[in-house]
Amino acid sequence: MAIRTYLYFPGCKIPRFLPQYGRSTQAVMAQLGIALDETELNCCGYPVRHESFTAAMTAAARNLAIADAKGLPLMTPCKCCYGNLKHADYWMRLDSGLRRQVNATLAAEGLSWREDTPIHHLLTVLDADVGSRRLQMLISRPLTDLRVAAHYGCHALRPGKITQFDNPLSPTIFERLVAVTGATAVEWPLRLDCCGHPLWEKNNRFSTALMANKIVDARQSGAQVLTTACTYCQLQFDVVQAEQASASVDPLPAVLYTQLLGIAMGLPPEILGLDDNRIQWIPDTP
Amino acid sequence: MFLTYCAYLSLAVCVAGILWRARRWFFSAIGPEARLSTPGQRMVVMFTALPGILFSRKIWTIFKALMLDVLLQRQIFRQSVVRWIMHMGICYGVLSLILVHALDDLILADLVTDYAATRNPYLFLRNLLGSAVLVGLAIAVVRRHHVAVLKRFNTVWDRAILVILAIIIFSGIGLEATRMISASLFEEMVADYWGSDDTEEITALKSFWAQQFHVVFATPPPLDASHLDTGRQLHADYCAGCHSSVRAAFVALPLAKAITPMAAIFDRMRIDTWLWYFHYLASCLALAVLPFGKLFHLFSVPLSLAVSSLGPAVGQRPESRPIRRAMGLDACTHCGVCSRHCSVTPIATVISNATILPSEKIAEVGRLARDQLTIQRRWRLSQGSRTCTACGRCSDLCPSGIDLQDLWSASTADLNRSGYPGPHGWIRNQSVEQWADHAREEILAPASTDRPRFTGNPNTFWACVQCTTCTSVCPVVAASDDPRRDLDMTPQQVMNLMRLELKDLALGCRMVWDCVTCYKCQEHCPQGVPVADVLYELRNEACRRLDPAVPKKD
Amino acid sequence: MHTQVLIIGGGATGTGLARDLALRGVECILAEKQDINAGASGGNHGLLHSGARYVATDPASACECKLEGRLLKKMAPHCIETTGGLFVAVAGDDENYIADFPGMCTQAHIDVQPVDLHTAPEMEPALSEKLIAAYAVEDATIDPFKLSLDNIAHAQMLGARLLRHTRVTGFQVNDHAIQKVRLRNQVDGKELIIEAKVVVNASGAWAAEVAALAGAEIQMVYSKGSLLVTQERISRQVINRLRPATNGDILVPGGTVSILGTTSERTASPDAIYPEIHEVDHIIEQGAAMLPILARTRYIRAYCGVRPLISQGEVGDDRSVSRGFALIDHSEDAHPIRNLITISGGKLTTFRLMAEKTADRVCRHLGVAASCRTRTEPLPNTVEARWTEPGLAPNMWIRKNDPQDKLLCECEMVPQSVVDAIVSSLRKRGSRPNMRAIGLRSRIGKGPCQGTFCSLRVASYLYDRAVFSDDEGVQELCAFLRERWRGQRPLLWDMPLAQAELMEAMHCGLFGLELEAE
Amino acid sequence: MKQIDTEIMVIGSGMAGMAAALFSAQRGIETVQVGITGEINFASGLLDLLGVHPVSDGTRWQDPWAAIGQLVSDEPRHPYGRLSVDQVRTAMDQCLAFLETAGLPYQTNGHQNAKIVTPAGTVKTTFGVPRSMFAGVTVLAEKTPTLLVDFEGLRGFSARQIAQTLGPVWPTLKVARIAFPGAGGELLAEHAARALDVQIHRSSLADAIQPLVGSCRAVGLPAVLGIYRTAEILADLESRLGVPVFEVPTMLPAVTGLRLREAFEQQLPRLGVRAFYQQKVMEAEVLSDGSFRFLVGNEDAQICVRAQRTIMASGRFFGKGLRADRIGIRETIFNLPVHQPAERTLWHNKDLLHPDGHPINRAGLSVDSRFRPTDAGGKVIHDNLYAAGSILAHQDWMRQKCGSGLAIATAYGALSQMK
Repeated sequence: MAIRTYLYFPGCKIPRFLPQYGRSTQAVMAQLGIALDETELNCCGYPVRHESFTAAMTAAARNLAIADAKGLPLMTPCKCCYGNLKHADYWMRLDSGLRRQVNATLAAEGLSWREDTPIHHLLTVLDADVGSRRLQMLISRPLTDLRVAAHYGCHALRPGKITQFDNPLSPTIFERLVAVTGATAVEWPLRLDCCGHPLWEKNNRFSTALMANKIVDARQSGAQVLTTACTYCQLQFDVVQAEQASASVDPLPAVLYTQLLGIAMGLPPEILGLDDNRIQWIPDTP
Repeated sequence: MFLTYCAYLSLAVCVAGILWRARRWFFSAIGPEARLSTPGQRMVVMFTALPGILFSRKIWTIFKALMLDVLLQRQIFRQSVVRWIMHMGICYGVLSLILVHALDDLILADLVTDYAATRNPYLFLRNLLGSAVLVGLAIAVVRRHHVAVLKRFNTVWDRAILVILAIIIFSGIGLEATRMISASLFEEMVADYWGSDDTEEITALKSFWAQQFHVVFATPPPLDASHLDTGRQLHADYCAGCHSSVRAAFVALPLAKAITPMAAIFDRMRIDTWLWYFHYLASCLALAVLPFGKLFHLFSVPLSLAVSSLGPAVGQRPESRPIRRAMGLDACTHCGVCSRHCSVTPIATVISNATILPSEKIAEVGRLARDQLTIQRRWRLSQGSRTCTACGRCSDLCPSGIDLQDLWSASTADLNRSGYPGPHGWIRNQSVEQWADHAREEILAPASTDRPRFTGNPNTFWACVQCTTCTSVCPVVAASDDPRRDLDMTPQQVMNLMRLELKDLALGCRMVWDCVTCYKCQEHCPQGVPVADVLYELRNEACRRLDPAVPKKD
Repeated sequence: MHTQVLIIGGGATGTGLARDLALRGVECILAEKQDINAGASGGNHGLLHSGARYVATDPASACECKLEGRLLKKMAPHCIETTGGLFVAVAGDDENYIADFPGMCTQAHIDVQPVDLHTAPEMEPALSEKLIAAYAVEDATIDPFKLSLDNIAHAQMLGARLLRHTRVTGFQVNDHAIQKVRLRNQVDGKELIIEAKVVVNASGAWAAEVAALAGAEIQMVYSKGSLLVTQERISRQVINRLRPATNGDILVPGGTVSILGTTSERTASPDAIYPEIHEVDHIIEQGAAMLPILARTRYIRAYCGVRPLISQGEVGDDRSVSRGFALIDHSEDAHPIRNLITISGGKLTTFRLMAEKTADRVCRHLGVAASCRTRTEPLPNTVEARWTEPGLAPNMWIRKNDPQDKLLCECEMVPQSVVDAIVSSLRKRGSRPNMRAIGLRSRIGKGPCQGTFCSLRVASYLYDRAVFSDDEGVQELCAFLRERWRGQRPLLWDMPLAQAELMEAMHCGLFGLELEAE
Repeated sequence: MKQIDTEIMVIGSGMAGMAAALFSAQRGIETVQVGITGEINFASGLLDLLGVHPVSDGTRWQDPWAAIGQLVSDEPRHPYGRLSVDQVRTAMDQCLAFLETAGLPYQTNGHQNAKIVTPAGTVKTTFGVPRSMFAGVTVLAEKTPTLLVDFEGLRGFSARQIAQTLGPVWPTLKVARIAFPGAGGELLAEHAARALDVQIHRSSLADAIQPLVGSCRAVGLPAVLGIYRTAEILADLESRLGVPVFEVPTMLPAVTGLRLREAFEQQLPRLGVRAFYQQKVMEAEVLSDGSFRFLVGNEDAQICVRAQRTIMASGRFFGKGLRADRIGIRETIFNLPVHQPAERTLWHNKDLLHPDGHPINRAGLSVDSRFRPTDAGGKVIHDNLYAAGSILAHQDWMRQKCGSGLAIATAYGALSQMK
């Protein structure tokens, strides 16, 4: 099939803190014959939203402007980046004042924001653009009898009217994609709740409490692993959980969806950086 | 005699300066680890570690780094050829001028038997190297004033270094040119090296020199064949030993020709002597200031590159990290590459705070380490630091091999410890009450950017039916076993404070700052109140009011 | 019971009189058939008139207003917000009146400053673009509930007694003097007899009724005025329409809200009055001419009061009937009653003066020499009366930061501690706390939810604190919600209608209160 | 813009909308559902069928079916009048069956109405009761010695209030107040429920209650026993306490309503309903072929839906299906004619609790026998446009206590009578 190209937006954390997400994404995309354009982009703006809404929107809009200039749809594996890019897209459309201000700033670099730059999250690309049928064809080692808790991640899901990711109250996209790998997506009440990472190193008591609740719930619902498709969520469930892990409770492995999918596609674990996960998960291989 | 004194004085200053800079590497305590060891201990650690490194295979890594990154400046070449040309021109131009010219008596005079500065290839080399430096300087100037990020933040040193070098080179060329045409100098030379008083012969030599060496005499000598032949003969006998053809001076010669008309005046003023002093003293000055400004990178960068070739700071012993950071501070040439690629540079276009940009932040971190920052600048630095997303591009790209990312995390830790934890921490250290009094709206000038779009507008809250859904779905409130104690208020209560126009009371409330921005409240609100957006906006507002740089009303 | 003076009616005048007499060392009892400010004293703008409004119709009382206003600002600053006021005219208003206005003011010694048409919108951005004239006056706003509650509280401190929910049912009059007064407690139906040397009938709109019980006759006109409360505060100052006084021409800020009024409609009796829907629509249309936002903004409550106007038999608009008060000493009637005095009419602004004059007359009857002290004695700011101030409860609640002190009313952020305080102060004064009394003395139920959620929270809290017992809670809920409903009903369109639907869904749909209500 | 074709478009995600989507999905019809989950959030969780008729006398009925018969003969225009009693029964049964499978079991008092205690201390007449509450119905009927427990910090729920109010009829009702395990200060029902769901504090709750039970033969708790695992939690508590445990309704919005909402929201998409919750119909137009075209989204429409048939279950004022200004009442999507009182003065009685109820509550859409909105003259407006639920005229669900039944039955009626 014809190679589709996306402007790849890894976000700031992947290169240094979660290289395995970058690697596994690259690997899976290669398998699907999808090319990723790696033009240098800047911060999505999400981290600075506490500080200044306008700054956050400007940063995001610059990326959208670059994507527009290159004529490429933008794809990010991070839910927070996705969320903020969507926020920018939304507010720039609605708020002419903001639009004027931001475009004035971008003009200095010969850039300008324009409507309708397609913004995708990794999952929406896989679900909508690639489609489960084609994914199915590439599954060589279905993860049968693996029970997975799919963690949605807030910033892609809500506010639904801005992110347009999936039905914000009862989404199904992640469960569908888990099913593609042959694994079973468990039903768990807290699947749409926050992982707690936004408060990490700000209020660790709450941050870990939120995470702990979800892990108890996931395990109680029979999950063997928890899967994420967001840089921050993964950092929380993998790195933070590993650091917090006490002798009493053994941690619940958190696996990136691209790793899950990669394994199911028969890609070698090294390429997917499975060993880089702090909490080890060894797929039982035939 | 006077000049020699100057030379030795500036040399002394230089050496002292270098030692003083080097001392900082051990004494400036950057990062939490610094508290674990004294400067003395750090010195010991470093010097005990040295042999271990020098007599191991690591030395090879270091050697490679020195070859590729210092001598060939691979990193710069990769990033931009033009910059590479610039840097090579200045760097090698200046260094070789020092060797073959400034230090000729000490080096060449011994190596070469019949050395004379006025002979080729030296004459030619001097011109060549000089022009190489000039080319480099030209590129540098253009770059400094056309690259967006750089031109906003040119420092005194960025300019000073260019100016000093320019002075040295131009004065040198001028000196050569004026000497070339000086008649008085000619007569001195004749007196010293020949001592004939046969006017006829002297005239002949003058004729030849006037024609061949462009000396300008008050009364132009005859240029007929017989005079010239005699002149050539005499030249061959007495002068040729030290004087090659000036055609090799491809920079000085055109200048000499250009100033011929003024020759008589210049000669009377002995301008060449003045230029000589000027040239010499400028060089001494350069030598003296070397350790105190950007020039110091001649030493610090190779050192830094050598160290960084041994891997990132985190991998190293805690005692050695502060040393490395201090060296890093010295190694910055303010070349601006980091800021050009920094992931948050666009944010600095909205939040006017230079310390968001790495190339500017590093200097401020230095001042922080030396405890030279006012409260206001500390706050700005903490804002700059927390805006960093730790993407690590700066570290990867720095041509001086500074582990900037490590520097940032270290300085941020220091700031947090010294009472600049950023709003999240700051708010936590105050009660809502203190807050309400501390940052009342009326004491602040109105916002320039980020005017509130939701708060302060009653329509935002009109639709609220007080159903408490926002609070009921909030995972943070749920995580607390006593919301009032942990969060001061619930989301619904914050919204009601807004409706009652009691914003001041809401700003410092921990609910606002412990919100995980999961947007459940907003998603579930049956009346479409943008609860999470309001909380976000309150944070923006609080940040604005926290900023000591925000103008207060008189 | 025996006392020197029995005051009938717990409005601004009655409570003011109680304090005045108490300060003169005269023993008195105040009997109120409902609760403090149940009548016109609670059903008005809370406006401290500069007087400019009456310069045309009644220069004398205009000047009275000015002087009393200035005095109150000194004597009861904690009840008053010195907002200042504007008189504004818009295109189409009576040019002659506008022209004469400054002159009339100077004649009545009322200070007015002309405001030029560019600065006026800067002072009040909500003003209409059709502005053609503006004058600044000394208007201020006053919290009538706090005022009366403070007056009675001070009086009680000085020994006066208060009987809430106690209605006069009859007088025993022998040879032209009231011997005994029969009263009934409205809550438990108990009868009681009071023997007083002098009886003061300060029952406002009910003055004629009460007087009639004693066989005295008063000609009285009942003029109903309705007002609307907006959800947010629309103007910083009081905004008056610069035209002959008529409907919907005053907007008074009150803490975090604004109050728009008023109408003037004859009613046959002061009882069973409602803010009617046609009045509401009329007020809004009129007000919107001054401040266009009034056509769009959300209104959270409507209420009304009856102006007691002692008629001198004139005809025409009730506003032209003197707003000056009437002090009637029935010992001078054709059929004299030696110890009955009726005080009625007047304005909130002049309540103190009315009390003073009445007290003087009472003292003459009693042969007491003591002179009035309310001119010089500042009104104490009593704790129990302060909770009617908007925004105070949240402020105290947050600053006190007691984790156990939960909010019962979320809209106005009123915590349990406030309810406790009110309950204990009511008990201290020997009266039974109920939900309406608590509502009257706090901001509970006055926010956008109008009792939907706070009603049950307060009821259950009062059960927990053993204030309520048996099944009285159900009736209390019904009464509280009915009380709120009076003021919601005329405003039920758009959002408030949805809010009301939610309220009925819970209280009728789920709790079935309508099936329990008496 | 995304384009979707479907057979049935359900507008609204209240009780009626959910029921409509459910029935149509169960019939295997392509269904799109759009709506803001406003109203169902405020459902009490009790499924009323018909409790009171005539409202003016406040007569409460023990047998809802008989009541329906009486109601229909007295008020033929009442939406129930468009249905046979069997249809109503089937609708109810199907809905209850679904809830059972969705993990939210309900129980009825046979074919009779059930009586249940409210937090105001009053007794409510209803039909379908969550199984977690049903023991409450029995103990109330038999006046069993019962311990009613409430929690510190749970505002608007006082066991003492209930016991005091019911004292005369139920003297053996004891009360106790405990601190909810691991919670101090304010307690929100939903948070307590979630905590119990994830097994935190379950045992300590039982331990806290155990010593208080004494001679009581049942224990009642505010309805906070989980959202997803109620049955499990209940069984757990009962085994630890050794007596039947039941939930008592709380203030709105209540956990019991939330369970309904979750059951529908999570299950309907799995049944194939394409649900767009939290989105509105921005534009609606009727195409020449009698089908419909909708723009769905928020400030900016995102999706275009083409539907053969449409069911309006958009609710009343709180549900935003109807909207009133000072002049009159409008229907918000198609601007359909709304049956309403002549003028605003007639909308509400001056007494909130007036026995007749408020005329505005009987305003709404008049429909024909197949639940298609009609104009004043009784003429059908669009052949393929149907209406169900509280938006219908000639009913007062709040006073008649027939909200859920009306929603479910009319949704069923509308669907089953489509050609």
